[in-house]
Amino acid sequence: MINRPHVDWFALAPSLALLGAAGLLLMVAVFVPRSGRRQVAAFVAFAGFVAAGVWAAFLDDRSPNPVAVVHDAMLRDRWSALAQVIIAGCGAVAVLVSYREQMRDEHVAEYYALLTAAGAGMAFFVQAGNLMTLFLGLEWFSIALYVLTAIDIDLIGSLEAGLKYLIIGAVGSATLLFGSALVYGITGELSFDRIAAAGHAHDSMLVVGLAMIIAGLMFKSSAAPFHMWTPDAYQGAPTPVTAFMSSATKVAALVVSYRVLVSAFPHSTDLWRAAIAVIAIVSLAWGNIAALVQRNVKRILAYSSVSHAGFMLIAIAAQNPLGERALLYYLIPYSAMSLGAFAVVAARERELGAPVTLQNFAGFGWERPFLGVSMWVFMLGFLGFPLTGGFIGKFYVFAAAYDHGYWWLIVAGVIATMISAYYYLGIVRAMYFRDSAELQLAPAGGSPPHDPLLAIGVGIALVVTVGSFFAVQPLIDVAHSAASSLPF
Amino acid sequence: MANFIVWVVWFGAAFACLVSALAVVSFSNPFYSALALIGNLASLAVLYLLLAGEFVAAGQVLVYGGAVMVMFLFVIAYLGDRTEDSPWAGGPSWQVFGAVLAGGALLAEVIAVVALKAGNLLEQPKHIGRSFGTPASLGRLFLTDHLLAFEITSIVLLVAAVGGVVLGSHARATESDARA
Amino acid sequence: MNDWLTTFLILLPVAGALLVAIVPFSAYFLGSLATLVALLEVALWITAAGRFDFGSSSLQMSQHASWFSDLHVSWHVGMYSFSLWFVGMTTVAMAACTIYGWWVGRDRARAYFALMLLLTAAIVGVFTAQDLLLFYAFFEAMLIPLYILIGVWGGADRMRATITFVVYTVVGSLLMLAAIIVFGLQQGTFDLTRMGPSSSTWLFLGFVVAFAIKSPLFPLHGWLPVTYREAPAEVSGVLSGIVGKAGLYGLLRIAIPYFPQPVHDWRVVILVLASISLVYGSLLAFRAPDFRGVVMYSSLAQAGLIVLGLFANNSLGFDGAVLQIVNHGLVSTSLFLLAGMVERRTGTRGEFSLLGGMARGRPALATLIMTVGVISLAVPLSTTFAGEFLILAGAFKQGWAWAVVGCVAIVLAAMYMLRLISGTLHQDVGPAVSDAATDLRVGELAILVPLVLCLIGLSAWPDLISGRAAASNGTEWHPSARIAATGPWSCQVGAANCPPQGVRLQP
Amino acid sequence: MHGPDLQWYVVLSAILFTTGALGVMLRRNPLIILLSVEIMLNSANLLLIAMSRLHGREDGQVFAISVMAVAASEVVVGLGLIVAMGRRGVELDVDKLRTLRG
Amino acid sequence: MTSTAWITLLLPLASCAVITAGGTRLSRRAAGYISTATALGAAVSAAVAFFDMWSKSPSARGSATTSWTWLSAGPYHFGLTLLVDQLSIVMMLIVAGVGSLIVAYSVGYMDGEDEERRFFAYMSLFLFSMLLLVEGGNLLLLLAGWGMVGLSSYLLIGYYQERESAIAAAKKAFVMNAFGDATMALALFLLVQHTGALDYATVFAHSPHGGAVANLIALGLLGGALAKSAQIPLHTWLPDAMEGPTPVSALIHAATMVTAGVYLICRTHPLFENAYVVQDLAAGLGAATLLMAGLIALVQTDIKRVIAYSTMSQIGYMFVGAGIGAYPNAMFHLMTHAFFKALLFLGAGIAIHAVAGEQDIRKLAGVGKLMPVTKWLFLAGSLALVGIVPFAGFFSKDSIISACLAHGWYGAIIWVVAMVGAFLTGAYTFRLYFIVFTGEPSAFVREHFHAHHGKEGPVSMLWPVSILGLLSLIGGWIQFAPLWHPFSTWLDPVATPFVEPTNTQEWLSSAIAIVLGLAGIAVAYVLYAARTTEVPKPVKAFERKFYWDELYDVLWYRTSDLVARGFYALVETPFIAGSITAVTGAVGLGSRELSVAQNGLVRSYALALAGGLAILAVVFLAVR
Repeated sequence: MINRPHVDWFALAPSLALLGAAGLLLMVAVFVPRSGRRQVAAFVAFAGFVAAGVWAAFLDDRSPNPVAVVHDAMLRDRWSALAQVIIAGCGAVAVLVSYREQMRDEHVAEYYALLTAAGAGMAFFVQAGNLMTLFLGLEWFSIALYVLTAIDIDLIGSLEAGLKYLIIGAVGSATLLFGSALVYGITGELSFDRIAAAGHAHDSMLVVGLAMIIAGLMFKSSAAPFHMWTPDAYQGAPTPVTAFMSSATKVAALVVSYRVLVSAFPHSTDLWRAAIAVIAIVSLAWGNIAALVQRNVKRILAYSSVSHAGFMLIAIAAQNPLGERALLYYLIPYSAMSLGAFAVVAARERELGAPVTLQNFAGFGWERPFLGVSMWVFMLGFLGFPLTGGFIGKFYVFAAAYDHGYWWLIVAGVIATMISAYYYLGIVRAMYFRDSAELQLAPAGGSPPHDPLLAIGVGIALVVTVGSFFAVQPLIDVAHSAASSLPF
Repeated sequence: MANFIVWVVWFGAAFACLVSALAVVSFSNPFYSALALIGNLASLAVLYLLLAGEFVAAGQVLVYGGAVMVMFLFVIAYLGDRTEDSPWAGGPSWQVFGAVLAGGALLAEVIAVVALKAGNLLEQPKHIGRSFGTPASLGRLFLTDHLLAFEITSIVLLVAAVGGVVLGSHARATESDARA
Repeated sequence: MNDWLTTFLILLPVAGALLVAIVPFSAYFLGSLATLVALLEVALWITAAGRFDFGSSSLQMSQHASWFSDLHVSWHVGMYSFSLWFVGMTTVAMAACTIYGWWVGRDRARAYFALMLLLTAAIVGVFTAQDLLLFYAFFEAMLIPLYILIGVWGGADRMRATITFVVYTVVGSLLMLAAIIVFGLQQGTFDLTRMGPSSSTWLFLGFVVAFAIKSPLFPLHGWLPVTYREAPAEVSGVLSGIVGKAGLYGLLRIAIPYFPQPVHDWRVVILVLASISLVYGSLLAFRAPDFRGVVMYSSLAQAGLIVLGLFANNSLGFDGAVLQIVNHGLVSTSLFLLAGMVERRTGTRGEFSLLGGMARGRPALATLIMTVGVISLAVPLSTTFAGEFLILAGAFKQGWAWAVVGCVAIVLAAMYMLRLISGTLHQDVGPAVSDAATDLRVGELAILVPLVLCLIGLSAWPDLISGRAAASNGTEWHPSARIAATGPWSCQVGAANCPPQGVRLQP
Repeated sequence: MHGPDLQWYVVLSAILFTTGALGVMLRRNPLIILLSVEIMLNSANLLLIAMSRLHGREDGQVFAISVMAVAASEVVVGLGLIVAMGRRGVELDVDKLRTLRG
Repeated sequence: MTSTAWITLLLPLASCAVITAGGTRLSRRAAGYISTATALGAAVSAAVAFFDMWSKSPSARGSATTSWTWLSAGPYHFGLTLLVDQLSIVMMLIVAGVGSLIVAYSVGYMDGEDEERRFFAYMSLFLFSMLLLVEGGNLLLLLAGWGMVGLSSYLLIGYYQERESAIAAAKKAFVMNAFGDATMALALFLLVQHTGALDYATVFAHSPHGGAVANLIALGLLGGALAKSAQIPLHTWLPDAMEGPTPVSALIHAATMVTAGVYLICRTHPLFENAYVVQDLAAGLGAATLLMAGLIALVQTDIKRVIAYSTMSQIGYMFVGAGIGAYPNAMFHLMTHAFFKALLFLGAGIAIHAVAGEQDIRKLAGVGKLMPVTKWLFLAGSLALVGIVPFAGFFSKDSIISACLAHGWYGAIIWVVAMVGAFLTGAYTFRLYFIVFTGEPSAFVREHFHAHHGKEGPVSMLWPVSILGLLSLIGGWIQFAPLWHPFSTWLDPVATPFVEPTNTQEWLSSAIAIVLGLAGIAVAYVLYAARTTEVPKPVKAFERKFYWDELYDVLWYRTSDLVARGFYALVETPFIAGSITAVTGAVGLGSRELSVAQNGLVRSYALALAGGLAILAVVFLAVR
């Protein structure tokens, strides 16, 4: 006689909502005629993400103190709920951006299905409570992302990106798996809290496992030197997918990284803290310096996402209340800016029918004032300028680092920002300072019809980016309550 | 006596496992590599049996040795055998050196781990009951503690299936190739 | 406590910018709209000045609202008497420059005027922010419009100009950000009115470097030549006249009061650098081949002079510095506007080899260049003379050598400014000066004459500013008087470095 | 228990893992790279099962089973990509996939 | 009295403002008349103030009134103070009176210049500045006026702005005066530091007696005085200043501005008496200047430059007087000198004006035949300059010379020099007179001379000159030191002399001075009028003005130019501008390296992952 475990469906709701949307979309793929498929699919996906977001918000409201669900498989707490809200938001905007993407009609529904599935995977991933669910959730959205990256199959670049992402991703997850196995081996436990309870601090097997787990997670957060796949995948993937990857994946990966490290390896804090700090510096250096000579805008943004992983890892390395707040706060404007930037790139891409380079970005700011100004704001946000949340984010991150005494991390971050000014403002320069008249750009088949949905998506990103600068207090409060749900 | 047989079997399996693994990575023809991998999986299944994982061993043979590898062989056959000359060539000069170094380092680390652990934990495995590793007990786990894992595994498979469909579908007209 | 006036001073241009950005007007009407807003800003400042109580040394027209509480950051703006003068200078000069932009009819008017108004707001914010993080926000916000203004409406080599400008400024301001974070967390608040002094040399240097780049001070003026030459004339005017002053204001408001010990230790170094800037800038101005070259290097020299006054550490120096900041703000703006007008007339970039003899038949142009020129070389009785006199008298009390250097620089100033005047106006007519180069038109006079009248008025009564730079009621004063010497965040370094209210540090 | 101590299993799995990693790092044929990845995953499986034996707890085996499924799905996607490549006449050589770089 | 002082001060300023604002809406004549009228008004109100003061008792004559605080900082306050006392009233009268005459003269002289509005605006500005200088009630305002006169002098010297030489001369004058301003400013800083104020009363009361500080203060002030009054070593600008229109030379560079140095010393004599060394230095420099200028004047061929050098030498006399402490005598000579030197310049101006602006005396030779009135007036001026009884120079100059005898051995030396100077004065003055005004008109003159409506010049030019001629005849009679000295008595409360020559000394000096003067005249007659003996070849050093210009060229202009070029080549370009390129270049290099590492090979990416992992694990194992 098997006594079925009690399942807290409410805790599962966000993932389930997205999963349901995915299933519905598969139905759409089958039953809805091709003519209306695009609209219906997009709507369903959007609704799914919104529903997930709303559920997650409820979840955040209704789970003041963390509990484990279904034995120890997953956790219900505000930390994950907040991350789910952000992820759902990213997904929704990504849908808006995807709407006019030129992809094969026969697979548009599957595309959205995979998008929602990936979202569901991330929503589950951030709730993972033991190493098994961690690995499974990772694979869940990773596999979906592999396919999404390569979905524009006729683009050799897309295919190449997909394959590279897949191979390296598989290696990464194998590493994570092996590390989990080692940790399981020494502790005999799978769930985070009991791994922590089992002790074995600084046991050789444990630390090697920890190293492998860190490698796997840093791989997902695309932190140097585990980031090598990032530029290629971001550049090759369809731009809306890149937008989604760069924002949601980072949110999930970083949030989970911190949770795993804090809740499963509190005894080796000094070890992983130092490791994360070093990785942060490497990411800052590599991401920013490598971005300088890039010409392809998506690639530039990819490297910038590497460097921003570095910034958020500073917050993780600080590992203090301020750092947790910094991490969660930083993720909000960052994901907005990242989505928005890639959305603008997508718009330009569509009107040129060619990959966007600094060269053919020329004059965009004047031709499309709204998108231009938005891009300008996003770049300033990345750069950490006032009037954008990026500024407050960096401020909090540095504050956290100083609070822990990591002043050298502040120095590194400051220098990195100095370097980054060159290429972020370089994009603005490309958009405004040159005239498209200088270089004869023939928009492929004329300028495409204006894309209100994309504009709305960019607008949302803009509002979040700028709003998070002014409405710091509420966001910080939310982050504070979310952080307080972590074990200490 | 039983112990001796176990040793023999273990050595045989381990040896086969290593050899086949090396074969996989060193054969120049993917077809042979795939076959070698089947052997590798089989020998691993034997080791699983030694570790009292009957169900896993069975699954290994059926799912892996059966389904997955068949799929592999099918694809290889579909793509036609393209024997590649000099399988180790290519990449920058420091690639091989670095690869061997990194791999060696990883190996050395784990060995070191084991060596450091030698003598205490790994040598006293817990005593286990008869039902250990039987489908019944595993199934019970799957339906209780690891219910979610079970479900998610199926979801992952579903996602992969959708992906396969999407990727495997036919190409569009040539005008899209121009975008490549 | 809560007085909206300062906030209005900041928000009015922002609102104007948004309005300009959206209203569907023609370029011309957008210009007029921006002009209207700029003039309203001036009027608003005049009301503020009217309501200002120069008798009290406390913060006035201040408004305080928490921004985020866990780090004690807040929207806290207000004006001390010297801030009031800086804001006035800003509003007037920005109005002039905005109107000039309207007059020359900059293309892409919508963006141009919106950015000019935003710039106004940012600068006013810098001069009024009483929260360190807010100050930094405005300080950085200044860079955003400037970057676009230079890059879009600038000269041929504007790309290099923007890159150089941004690299320098960002380096400085980020060092300052690091310093601000550390300082604020040490103090437990970012509210300037509640912070106590610190003795950390590193923080001090972080601030000083940022401000020195902005001012600029030798040897951190590398961005100056290319930027000032490539930027549109009125933007160069804003840069050297107003934005540079933000750095000097920072020294006066932050670096000097909150770091008594480092200031004491580093005084000589900074005074030496200031003197070098003074002489170096004057000499380079003397050799500069073009109109703007002279003006920009002279502004380097002027920055050095003002820093001399600030670090003279006595009320002569402080009052003189405040006065001179305002003077040079107006002078430099006028000079760059004149440079723009000359360049526009002659189709040159102001090379003296192409100019000359413009005085004949252009009385208005000649009179204005002559007037502003002699005022800027601090001919006695001019307000600049008053400022330099106070500054150097203060520097003399600090040590006679500084004042001697200053006097040498005064002679050099005469040399380069006369060179500019005669190179433009006198001697035989330059090849680029044709009859098409007319005298100043009414619009241009309407822009310049008010500025010049301000200067002449100040010359008649410089005490208006120097006597009201701080309510010292006839005693020696020191910026550190604005530090709350009590409370949980009192001195980190023991009472030795805590200046009691209003008492100068050096005996 | 009978047979060798568990540490030998650990060593064996480590060797397998390294072998797989070397395969990924040294081979050019994507198919073989996929196979190498399989070896890596299987090495982890071996470790998991050995450890579950060590602790006398079966969740390691459960983990291993789900890993098999995951591996299978990765194979599916990977093969799908490779097939797509082959169908588009792209040579099966990851070293040739260098349009994205720099 | 304050109100009259204000009127005197502001009337010229008003005229300047009106003319500037009026611009072309104002007719040229109108500008001239406005300027003249305001100048006359200033003179009248000064006179009113004078008689007002006359009626008061000597003790109550001085009055300082502060209108508002001009500048203040912390505890320091510098008011906008007007000081009207016996000394400043004298200067006001001279400046406004002579000034109004010269402005009136220039209405005719500048007639036909196409920018005479500018000229008259500048003239009014100058009058304002000069009056501010003399009326300023504290040293700060004195310095202000000091600089303003420098400015207006710059503007007027460079009035012919197309002329390269004029602009150069103007710059030279301004920069050299800026030196003086700078040293004065330093002295003021010292005073501020040691007395905390700048108004005369406080400063005189509290400034230290003797010692380095006192000397430095006096030295700084002396520097200003030397620059403004063109005394060695800051004198080289004055001859070049003759590039300006002749009325300017008359007003600024003869009558008023250049004598400001003397006024300064007399005004601040307590400070100088605290530092007697510096005061003796002033006297010594004056003596040196009068000697050197006299020598140079002997060989100059430009009529205005000759007069300029004579101005230098006469101011040298005044410096001697002020330096040895005979302030009233110095002021007295300042006044008379204003009369006859203005007369000489204006006379020369008439001649120049009549002969197509020619200034070379060899070409002007014999013009006197054609313009008798000018000739007689010029003769009067020359006699006054040489100091022949009963002309003005006699009374003022000789009293200075005689005062030297009361100053010990140092005074004796100066006395000798002054006597030599007297001889030289006679020589060069009458060299000029004989060459230009006697003898047959040269060919050039016949060719270019044009009578103005049959007269030598317009009336508006002749009557001011005539008045000046009268003044230089009778202007000296108000004081003859041995017998009556109302002027000294008048000045006594504010500028008490501390040398009192005995009457015998007075008589003796006067006699010798006259004899030497006549001797000089005789020499000049022999050489240039009778032409009985050959003119000796002029000394090179005299012609090259003792190489002062070359010295300053090397010392200041070339040096600063060289240093500036050096900065450009060695600092600005390589380091300041180069640093940024260097840094960006380095970072760019690293960037390219990294993009090489990102080589697009899956295997390398995997290697990076494995490598990073390996390192991480090794470190963990090591440090765990």
